[in-house]
Amino acid sequence: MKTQVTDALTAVKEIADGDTVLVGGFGMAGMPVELIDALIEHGAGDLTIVSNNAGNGDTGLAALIAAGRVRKMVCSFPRQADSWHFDGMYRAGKIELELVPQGNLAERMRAAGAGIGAFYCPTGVGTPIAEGRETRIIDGREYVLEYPIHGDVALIRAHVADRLGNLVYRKTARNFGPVMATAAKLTIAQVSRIAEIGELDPENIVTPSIYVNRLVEVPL
Amino acid sequence: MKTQVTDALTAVKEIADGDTVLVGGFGMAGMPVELIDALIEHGAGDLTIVSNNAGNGDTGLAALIAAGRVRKMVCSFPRQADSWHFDGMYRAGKIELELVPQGNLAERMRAAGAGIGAFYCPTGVGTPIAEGRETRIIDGREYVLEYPIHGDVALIRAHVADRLGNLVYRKTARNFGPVMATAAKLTIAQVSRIAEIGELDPENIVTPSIYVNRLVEVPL
Amino acid sequence: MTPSLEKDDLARLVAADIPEGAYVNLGIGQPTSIARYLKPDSGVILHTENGMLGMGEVVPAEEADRDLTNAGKQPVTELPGAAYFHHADSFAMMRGGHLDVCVMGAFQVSADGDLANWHTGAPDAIPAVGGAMDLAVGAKEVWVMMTLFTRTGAPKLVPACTYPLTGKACVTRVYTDVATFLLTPDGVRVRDTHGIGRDELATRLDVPLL
Amino acid sequence: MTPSLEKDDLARLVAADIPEGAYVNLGIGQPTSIARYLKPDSGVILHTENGMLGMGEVVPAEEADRDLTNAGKQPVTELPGAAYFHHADSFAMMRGGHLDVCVMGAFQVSADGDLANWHTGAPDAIPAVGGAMDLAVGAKEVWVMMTLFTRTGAPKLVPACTYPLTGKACVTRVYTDVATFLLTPDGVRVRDTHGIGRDELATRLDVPLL
Repeated sequence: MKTQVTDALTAVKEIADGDTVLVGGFGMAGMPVELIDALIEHGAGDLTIVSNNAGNGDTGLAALIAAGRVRKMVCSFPRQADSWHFDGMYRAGKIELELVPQGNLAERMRAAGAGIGAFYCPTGVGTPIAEGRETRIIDGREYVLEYPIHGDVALIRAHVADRLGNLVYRKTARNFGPVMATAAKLTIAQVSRIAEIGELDPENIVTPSIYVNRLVEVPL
Repeated sequence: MKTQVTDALTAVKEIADGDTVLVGGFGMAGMPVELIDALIEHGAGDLTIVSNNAGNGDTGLAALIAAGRVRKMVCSFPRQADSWHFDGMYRAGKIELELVPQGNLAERMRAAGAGIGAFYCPTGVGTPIAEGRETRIIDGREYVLEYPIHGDVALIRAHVADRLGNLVYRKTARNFGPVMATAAKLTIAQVSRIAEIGELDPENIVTPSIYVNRLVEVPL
Repeated sequence: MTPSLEKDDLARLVAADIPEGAYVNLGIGQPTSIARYLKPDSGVILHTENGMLGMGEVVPAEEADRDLTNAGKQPVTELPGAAYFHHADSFAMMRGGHLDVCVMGAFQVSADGDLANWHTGAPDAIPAVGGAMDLAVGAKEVWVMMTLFTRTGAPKLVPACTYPLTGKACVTRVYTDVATFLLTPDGVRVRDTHGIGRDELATRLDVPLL
Repeated sequence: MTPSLEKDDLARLVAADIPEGAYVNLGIGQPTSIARYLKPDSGVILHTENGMLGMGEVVPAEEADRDLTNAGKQPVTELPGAAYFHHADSFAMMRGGHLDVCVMGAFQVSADGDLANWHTGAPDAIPAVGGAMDLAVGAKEVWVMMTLFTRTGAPKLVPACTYPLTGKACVTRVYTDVATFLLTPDGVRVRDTHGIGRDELATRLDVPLL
């Protein structure tokens, strides 16, 4: 259905307590800071956040965690030099952590977007990540059964959109955005600029408009 | 390892009797006709060919089939108005057919390229395609277990390559090329032009050079 | 009583029912003609499984670009705002439930929405399935467009399909030359009829009608 | 006897062993420095798991582009012939066995190639794994670069890892400040030593050496 162009606060208004929110970015590259600010202002809590990291410094995802809105983090790399808000919450027992290898995080969201029910993945075999999990030998190699990660909402940042919702990204800020856009019921993209329809070359679209429900323009 | 630029006959010279060859194209769009011609001249037979169709008219894949080199076709849509060479071989019992829904064909090759051991797919549940196959209910929905399709060789056609082997495609001729390039031990791409390194925009590369072993330039 | 629908009228009827801004896949054959009757301002975006959103019209051979075809391998055009992607991404889009509507032809549809449209079951037929099974499980709404009766008068809306299935319990609407059927959890509802009375329809079908 | 290797010498040694034209992932921390010693004409292409092939050097903060970082979130450059892709594609590339070599740091490596480099097992540590497990199962060759002994003198090449594993039987080479080890099907072969005799090495390790 048609992609809406709106402001950040309107874009996030249906996010509800307890929702699973996929948040783009690898560190700050590709993090939709203004959408997260709007989510903080909007007020939903008890959230499950799926993102590669657990916040950097005091802005974006770190600010959401600091505001006490996150019940659970699903991520690959929470511990960083500047992840003090997560670290404090975690040590205080105020936030739950599901640690997922980075590639499984990406592939499980890809599976959600692609209608795959589950998949056998070699990553983590023989490690604590696989303990108690269903495994299977296929062609002599051991795999762990992995399930999709579906989001209620995805908050991502892209570079330029056209008015239909087609997206292009910039350099390594692309990271999780294209995958998360496919895995959520509602995808909201923050972009630096909204172009006219026809301005983006159809060969170069990374996220087709079908995956984007709302666009918020935040000039750099 | 470094991508080689060579002629078509040299490019296909290691293809051996009994190999599984992934052949790009959806009908004629994206079909690597000159590479297939070289394969016919090279002479390997008893091949398993994985391709969406089973040849159109008298050129490309149809010519390979007509030459009696194909033991088995793995495809989604063999029967077409102009698939007379396949039709004849099939009715004469001279070619085996494994019919695979089009999306499973793509996803099974993607799994091969992505190191996925197997995946649960909803396509074909309750149909003859799923008969006798392992199924599983996940979250109330039934899925069929699907395994990867690995190729010994992929023959694909792209639009422009750079000398490193990065590829861009043209319109719907993109189709199976990018997926097949990831799923074979040896990927050979026929392109209309080989550009200098740096000429293609890194944001727009569809198949990164890591997936391409050999390039054959065939100007339009 | 209105006459039964010609093919073009049927295509026009389906086109009018497609919601504004919907992402739609039109199957090979008759459903392809629906594109001609979509209003330019409807914002409907056409998907073709060979890797494109924003597909335009079928064009004659002399305007053909051999790299730009629909799923039936006919030459087509590209509309502003189009996007290309490879086959795995295209079918991820289909299987993942992102298309609002797909419209396919059928040999048979059962009252509970089973679809049979890929194989007659004839022993000498060369089977070909293409993307039909992927569409059947993937699109949010699967609509069928067909004649209601075979040339010999046998109904194609049936209690249970006798032809091999394409997908189970997937069809939500059946558009035919003589009536439109909504396949609902309560049963088969007749939405409109063309050139046939509801009583005659009930007599000629083995399916209970609401 | 040559002295033990400084960090930069070790990086230079690893760089010299990377085959021409190889596709390589250099892990966070010490392995990142290997990039400085790759010859410009080697044709080695660096992968970073956050979605790029053709990554260049780490650059100082004042030259940083916030949209262009390595896996350690340091600002880097883009080389001619680079390509960007999203995370699922990047890890498909890793998991699918397409990278020729990856080089990672380690807490411990076992004689049969088990790798432990993500968690000390300390109960108060916040675990973080990133892409290490994906690299361990995916790259054709997994090389480790580390000091051979901890600060307290305990060997890090061990009969069996006591720290939680990152991957099983994946490491093929271990580059250390005092020796390079090839983990072969026949056992652990010492390729070269630096500032230590082979006898002393054999005495200080609990692992049989070839």
